[in-house]
Amino acid sequence: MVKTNINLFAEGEVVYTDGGVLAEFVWVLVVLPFIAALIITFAGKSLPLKGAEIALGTIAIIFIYSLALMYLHVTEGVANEFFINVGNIGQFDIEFGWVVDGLSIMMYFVVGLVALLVFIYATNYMEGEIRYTFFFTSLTLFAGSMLVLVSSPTLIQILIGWELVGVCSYLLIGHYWEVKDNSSAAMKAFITNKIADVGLMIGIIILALNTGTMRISEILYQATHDYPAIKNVAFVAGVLLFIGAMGKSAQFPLHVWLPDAMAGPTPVSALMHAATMVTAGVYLLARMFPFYQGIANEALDIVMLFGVITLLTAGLIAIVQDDLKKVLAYSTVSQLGYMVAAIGSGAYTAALFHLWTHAFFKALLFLGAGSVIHAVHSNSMLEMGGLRKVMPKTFSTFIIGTVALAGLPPFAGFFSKDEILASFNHEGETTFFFIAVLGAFITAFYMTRAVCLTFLGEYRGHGHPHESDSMMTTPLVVLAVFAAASGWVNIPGVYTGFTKWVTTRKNPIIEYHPESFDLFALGLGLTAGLLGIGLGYYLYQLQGSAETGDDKIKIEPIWKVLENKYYIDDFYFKFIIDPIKLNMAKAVDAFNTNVIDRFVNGFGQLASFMGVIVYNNIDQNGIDKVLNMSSTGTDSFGGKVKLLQTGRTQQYLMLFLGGVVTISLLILFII
Amino acid sequence: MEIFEIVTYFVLLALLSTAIRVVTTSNVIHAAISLVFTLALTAILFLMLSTEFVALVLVLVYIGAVIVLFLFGIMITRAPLGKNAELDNDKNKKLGAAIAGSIFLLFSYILINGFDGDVTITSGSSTELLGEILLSRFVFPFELVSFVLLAALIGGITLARKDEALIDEDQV
Amino acid sequence: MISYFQDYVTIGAVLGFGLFLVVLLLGVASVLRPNKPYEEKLQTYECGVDPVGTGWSQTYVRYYIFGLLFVIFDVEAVFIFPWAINLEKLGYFGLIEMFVFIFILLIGLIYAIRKDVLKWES
Amino acid sequence: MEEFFNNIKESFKEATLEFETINIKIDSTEWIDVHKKLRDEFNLKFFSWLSAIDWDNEVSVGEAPKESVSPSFEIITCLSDLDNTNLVTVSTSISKSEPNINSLIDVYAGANWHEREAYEMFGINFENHPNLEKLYLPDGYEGNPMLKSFELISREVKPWPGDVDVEGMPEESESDGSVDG
Amino acid sequence: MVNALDPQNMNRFSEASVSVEIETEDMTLNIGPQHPSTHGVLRLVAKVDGEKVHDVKPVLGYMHRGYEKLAEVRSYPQITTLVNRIDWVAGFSNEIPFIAGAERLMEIEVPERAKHIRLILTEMARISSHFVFNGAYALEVGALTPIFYAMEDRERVLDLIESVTGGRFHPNFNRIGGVKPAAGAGPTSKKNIQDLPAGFYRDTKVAMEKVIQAADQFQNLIGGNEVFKKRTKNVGVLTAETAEAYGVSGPILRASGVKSDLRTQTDYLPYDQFDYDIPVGENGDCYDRWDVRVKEMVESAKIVLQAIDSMPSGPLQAKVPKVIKVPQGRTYVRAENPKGEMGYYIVSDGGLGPYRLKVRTASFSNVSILPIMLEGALLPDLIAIMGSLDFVLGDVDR
Amino acid sequence: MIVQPVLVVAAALFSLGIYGILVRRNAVMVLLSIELILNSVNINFIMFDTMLADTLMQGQIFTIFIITIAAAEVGIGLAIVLMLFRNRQTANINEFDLMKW
Amino acid sequence: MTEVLVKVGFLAIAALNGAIIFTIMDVKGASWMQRRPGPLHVGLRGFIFPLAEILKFVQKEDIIPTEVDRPVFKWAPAYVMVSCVALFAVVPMSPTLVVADLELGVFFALAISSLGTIGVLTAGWSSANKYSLMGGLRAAGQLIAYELPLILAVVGVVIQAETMSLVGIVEKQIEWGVPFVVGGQIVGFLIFMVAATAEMMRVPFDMPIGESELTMGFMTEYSGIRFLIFYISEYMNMFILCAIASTLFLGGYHVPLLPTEWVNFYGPVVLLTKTAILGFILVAIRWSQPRFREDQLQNLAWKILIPASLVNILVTAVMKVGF
Repeated sequence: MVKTNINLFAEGEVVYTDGGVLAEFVWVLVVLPFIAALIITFAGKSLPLKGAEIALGTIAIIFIYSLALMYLHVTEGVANEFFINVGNIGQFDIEFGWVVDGLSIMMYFVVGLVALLVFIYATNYMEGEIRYTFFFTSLTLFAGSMLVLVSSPTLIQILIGWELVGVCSYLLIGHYWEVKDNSSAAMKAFITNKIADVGLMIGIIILALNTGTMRISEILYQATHDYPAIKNVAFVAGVLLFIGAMGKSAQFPLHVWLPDAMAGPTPVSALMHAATMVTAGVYLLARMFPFYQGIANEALDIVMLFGVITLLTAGLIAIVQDDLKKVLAYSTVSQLGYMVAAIGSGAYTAALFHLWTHAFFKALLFLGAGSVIHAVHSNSMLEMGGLRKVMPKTFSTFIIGTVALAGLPPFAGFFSKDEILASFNHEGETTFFFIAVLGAFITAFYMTRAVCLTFLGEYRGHGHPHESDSMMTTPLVVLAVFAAASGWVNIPGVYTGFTKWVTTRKNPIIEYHPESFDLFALGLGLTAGLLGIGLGYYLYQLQGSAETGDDKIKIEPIWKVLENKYYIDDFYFKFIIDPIKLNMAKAVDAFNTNVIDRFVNGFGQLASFMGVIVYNNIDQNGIDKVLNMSSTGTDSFGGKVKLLQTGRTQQYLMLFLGGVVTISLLILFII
Repeated sequence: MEIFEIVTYFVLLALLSTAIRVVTTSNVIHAAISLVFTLALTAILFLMLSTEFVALVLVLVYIGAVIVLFLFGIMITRAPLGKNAELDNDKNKKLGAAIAGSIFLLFSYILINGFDGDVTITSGSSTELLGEILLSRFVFPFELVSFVLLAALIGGITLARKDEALIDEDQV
Repeated sequence: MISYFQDYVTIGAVLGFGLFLVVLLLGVASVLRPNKPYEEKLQTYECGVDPVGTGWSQTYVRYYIFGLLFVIFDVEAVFIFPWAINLEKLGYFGLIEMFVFIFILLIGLIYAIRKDVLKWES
Repeated sequence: MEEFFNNIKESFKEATLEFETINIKIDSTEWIDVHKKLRDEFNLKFFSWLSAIDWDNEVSVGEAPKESVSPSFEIITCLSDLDNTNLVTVSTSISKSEPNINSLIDVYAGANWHEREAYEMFGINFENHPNLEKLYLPDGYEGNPMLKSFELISREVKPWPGDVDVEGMPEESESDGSVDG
Repeated sequence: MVNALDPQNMNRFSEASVSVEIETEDMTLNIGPQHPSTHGVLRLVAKVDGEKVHDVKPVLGYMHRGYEKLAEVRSYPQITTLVNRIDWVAGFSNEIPFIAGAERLMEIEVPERAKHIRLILTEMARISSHFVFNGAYALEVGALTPIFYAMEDRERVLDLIESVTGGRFHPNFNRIGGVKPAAGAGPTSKKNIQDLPAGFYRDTKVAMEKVIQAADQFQNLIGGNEVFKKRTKNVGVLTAETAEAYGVSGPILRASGVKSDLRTQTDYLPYDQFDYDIPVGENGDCYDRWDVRVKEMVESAKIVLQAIDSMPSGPLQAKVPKVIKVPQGRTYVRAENPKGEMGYYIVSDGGLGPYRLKVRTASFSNVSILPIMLEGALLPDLIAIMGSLDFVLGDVDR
Repeated sequence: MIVQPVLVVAAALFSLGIYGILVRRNAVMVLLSIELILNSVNINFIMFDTMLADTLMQGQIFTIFIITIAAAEVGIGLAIVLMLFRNRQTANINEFDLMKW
Repeated sequence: MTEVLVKVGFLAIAALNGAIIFTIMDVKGASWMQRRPGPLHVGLRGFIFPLAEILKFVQKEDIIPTEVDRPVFKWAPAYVMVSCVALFAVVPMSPTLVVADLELGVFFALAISSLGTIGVLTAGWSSANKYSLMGGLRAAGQLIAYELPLILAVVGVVIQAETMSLVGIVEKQIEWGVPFVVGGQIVGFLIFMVAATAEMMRVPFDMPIGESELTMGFMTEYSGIRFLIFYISEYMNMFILCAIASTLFLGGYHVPLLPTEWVNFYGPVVLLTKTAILGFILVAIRWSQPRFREDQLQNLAWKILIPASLVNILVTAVMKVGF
């Protein structure tokens, strides 16, 4: 192995190697799941476990491989990348490849471990479900897609992985597509992500065009060495990439899809919508961190702003949710807000550290919730309660997850959240710091609420809940261990190995927040957590909510806003979807009535008719009219509008083509 | 090459008239058969432009296979025999014609202004060379094509298969 | 005229001859044959019963799947021919390419067989 | 055969053995039960046929019965046994005014067409028959041809010649009516 | 949000799957009355989905000739001429049970020689019927040649029948009490009755050897053909239970594995004097039905050969009254005809004709299983199954 | 000399295809119109290939690929139409308003 | 131009004679195998039989039922026939006696032969008759199912000959000294012949016509001259496919040991002899076999022939590259 030395800002000299043969074969990790998915598709149903064994075996291999990589990385430090040229578009080389460094190894490990546990869990959880084999195909496919994403050394591969992950998410959210809600949730997730992806795509194109390369390492090199071409577009590209990240990582206001995505089976929620997929945005930001830090600093402020908004708003909504999985979903959104805000504040390690711990305890919470749901056949906390006695294992692991999330020492969340708070404090973002503390309080509060309503008090549901069997509880226990202990890898002053891991990469992190215990932040965070737990316990256990399942305190107007999720969905419908539909329809109808019909009536003959369109265009008469119509919106043509709201493909196509033709004519003959 | 041009114009005219028939006839089967002629004339045009192999591929795949698929589709969807008065969306006719017409004018304008040249054909283009290029320079798309075809096959089968079978099998 | 055009003009003439043959036969027949239509004679044959039912043109979806398979493999054949005449030149590389290509499409066929779409019995 | 007849005799007192055929006369109410019993207990699994006789004194076709009979439909089924030569006919009488009887389809699926035939030929109504429709006769055909009261048109128009010839010389038949073999 | 694990929701899924099912309007296809393979004017109204048959409704009556009604106005000798038109492929066989019934009621003992002649001719009729079946069935599964061979071989048998009875299809040869003198036997007088034509024994022997050869040929060329096996094996399987419940008889029943043959079970003709096998099938599929018939031809030929060797001498006719009047009474006589059990239920009131004559024909019951056997079959199988039932429309409609 | 007429005819084929797509009510007919469009593209490719005497034969190779993709497209497209037909008993695309939000 | 006309004239004779010879062969074969007296003895020992047949059909009334889609119904036979005739153009009788020696000869033949499907399908559809429709669909399903093995079986030959020109293929066989059927394409030849039999819709693959089921399949409503056109096309198709098979697999116009310089003289004779032998085998099969069932036919194509032909291609290719 070849050893290289680099200078790090904080740690002095870091030694890393090229990883040797182990790194060379990382592509196996990426390719294996796809082959496995293919095998499951074709041969799955005839196998004794209906294809689950292949999925499990694949993931186990991935996990073991990532474990080996992790060991290598901890002992030696690895940073290397590999490229395969598959073709070119113009001057761009289309390259695929894999990157082996601290960041990606950390992600391999998280994906491998959580996926393995979730797969084990799912073999039991999904037993007897509809499309069991298909489920494992998609899940395996997802693992592969996620690995494509995190292993990508080029932007184009990131984009491909990004889309693949989105598709798998769509498949899995809509797993029970027979119920329309589920399929529309899948659709919603897909479309929301697509909107964000446009940002990502444009960002990638801008970066690629200005740097002349698709390789991330080269772009980062250019960014850190003040290449003028990239400097000009840094802010725009940074924001656009962040928009992409906002979609996947469910940042306000594009977070709306994640809670609905809970329509998928619980293992899916645990794996994708808590632990891995949603962190793709954070991963992207982290991967591009030198770029942000070096030349797109302004963009980081925006990142931080959205992160903080997300962490607060999502946390508030979580308080009023009755659906256990939705509480966890909003909690996830909120925690993602923490990570994004941390990145925004320049705390590269802190963000990734939170990603690392969060993956374990949130997966744990989701799997615990799944175990509960499996037992009571309902998602609603109103139909739970008193499960402590019947499901002791689930309860105890859930409690560990809860305190880890609430940030009590010595559990994982304590260390990671504290580091984020500390970095806010360090950066001098006082307002955001206090909001984050408030967020910690809210987090502790709603998690206590959830625990009280679910496990304490009396059972309010129907049927007879029972403890899940060992196939489901074993992953819970393993995850509980990680939820408790995964924070110990980065205790400032004691052992900061994690920092070293994630900063070991080809493009060094020039500057990052150094770890040290910020006693002020630590105290405030801990207090907020304890307060939240206390208040929650008081309100829900001592006041007896846990018995009835009601919220005893309700500040009506606020509750209403929260329950309606700040009316964001309604806003989208009212101000974006409907207007486009209505006004476009009106505009085109007006165009039809006023322009086309008139011409037809006036001239009839096609040739002369076309001539007049051109003439009128030049005259600007028709165009003026159209513009007027579309801007005035509501007027006397309303009666005919219905005709255009048919949902018919042809009419949409007609609108599209009409637009294309108009624009082309405009460009050709007028401009 | 006087005769060559005359024949070309003749073919183009025939091509156009059959294509018009494809989109205007009110008999579904007639439209499909008109498309056969459109494609056959296109193949003749390709032959005249010396691209022998492509012309034959057009005949083999399009006329020999795709049209058959179309005919199956038409028969399965129970298109009525004879004229079908309800084949067109009369509401869309004017606007459609307008849009199509403007696209035509637009394209013609661009094409006539943008391209001019002459062709001199000395021999048919070599299929051997075509194969060599296809399997060396375009090997990646070539392999991708197999995936596209596989996807189309599986997709088509999944869609066209009776749904009850799908559900029975998957409720493991 | 170059030999390329010569060949195809000849084939065009052959096609013309085929058409001529048809027209000739039709023409000869139209002179010789009787023509005495009446309603019953012009009825569609259905074993001596009046044709029944409106949904007469109903068809097995299975045929569509055969058509689909055919289209896919027809396209495959299109790619195989240029390969086949260049095999010597392309060597093992071409061989492996085509192996992969055929293998992938065989997966499709196996899929079809495994999904029982080629099976007729219920 | 004898043994079998004795067995039958135990269950059906009125059974008679004639020309190697066991005849059982039963009441129309026990029609189904008897057949079930014959099928299950006496192993008569082979359903040969079902038909009816129109007993009528005043007839328009054929000859009137020599001895007067009570007008009724007699319904006969013929059952047999595949392994040996046991042959059983079961008959019952139903009134001509209300020709109703239960269908045998549940016992012998093969009764279906035979019952349809009897229905169209005699107008006997088989209750619980799934599709009691005409079997032979064209749509719109009225009447039940096998009733004695149904006129055989050709017979009316043109009497069968042989009939008359034979009737003309009844005496000869006794004295010199045989042919040497 | 909907929880998919909720049992109620699972119900919703299953409902959803029900609603996805397609309600295709089946195509109604008329097979017959004028169709190449319905053996006359049977009409099947088939509901088909593409090639698959969902439901079949046989429509009868295109050949209904009202024999039962006619029989009520005919005298017994007249009915004999009537009934041999029922199954015209084996005309001779139709007369036997009727004559036997009348004789039984009149208590006439038929001379042995007459019985033997009847037996020989019945078996010849069986052979000729099976020849027709063989050729036609091969035609139905698409082999065009065998029918020519079958017809050629049948011709020999028909010639023999003709030489004895004077008729090829409708012999009208039986008389109550015996048979009439042979047609081709030359001048007859009261003293010298030539009952069989000259050379009959020799010709018959030759013909029967040919029949055995032909059957062997069929076994090899048709039965051994892989395509034929593919078309007929495991196609149209009929279980013995269904067959019995529907009154299916004859070779079809035997092909289903039931060893039931009225020739051994009843004594309408002296079959007990001869040595022969009863071929039985195993699976009850089309191949077995074909196979049983081919083997039967050989057995029939063997019976004929034995009957010729053991032909008793004696009169052809028992003494019967000149005017035949059947005493009051009723009887049912059944016989093993080529198509299956044929029987006549004669109800006599002592008159010149029967008061009621019920004609039980084999094909009627045999055809009645068609709807069951054809459900879910493919269209080509429909033809193969229908052909394997070997019915004649005269026999179905009467 | 023949370059421009061929290109114009290709453009005409393209717009006829567009017209068909917009106007036809039967889904199969819409697919037929799409074939016209693809065909017009093929004509353009071949025309340019011949005109430029491309040594790499890219026009021809692209045409072959287009034909391939068109075959796949028709397969899937018709399968969708069949599925819709099975569920709605019609191939009239006016009946299909699933895109309605 | 003269050359073109001469060639077409030559082809006209060859095509019509081929069809007539095969008709005679089929009918005489039938009567011989079925011991039918008619075409064996009547009228110049049965040789003017096809003429009588044609005269009969020409005189028959051409009934076009009212329900049919008239233009489609009327022209469907023409479609089938033209696609058959066009095939004749590429078969070489000798290196010079060939109407058009295309570089893509085999490919052209395969492309053109796939056209007949549409004629058959439209004939079945436009008849407005259920039997016709089912026959048409069966025919189309069968033609497309067996088109593939036909095409794929040829690939083996193309691999060995390294050319698609039919003359080139024959020359290669002359160069090798043995026809391809001996030189490694025996599997390909068998697949080709089976597929070709199915393409001709002859027994045991004649379910599209299957007169015991579908009365006359897609031709049910056709009578008189239009029926005759289908009928002639069938024999033309039989002739041409046998000729192509002889060319591809059996060494075409040449037999080993004969001097190649005289090939223009004996070439046509040799080719016709080979074609006739193949044709006779088809006739023998036709009159001695029952027909398959539709599903068995499709299974044979998809599950046996197509995989087998793909394997054949790969094996041939490996042999070619490896040795």
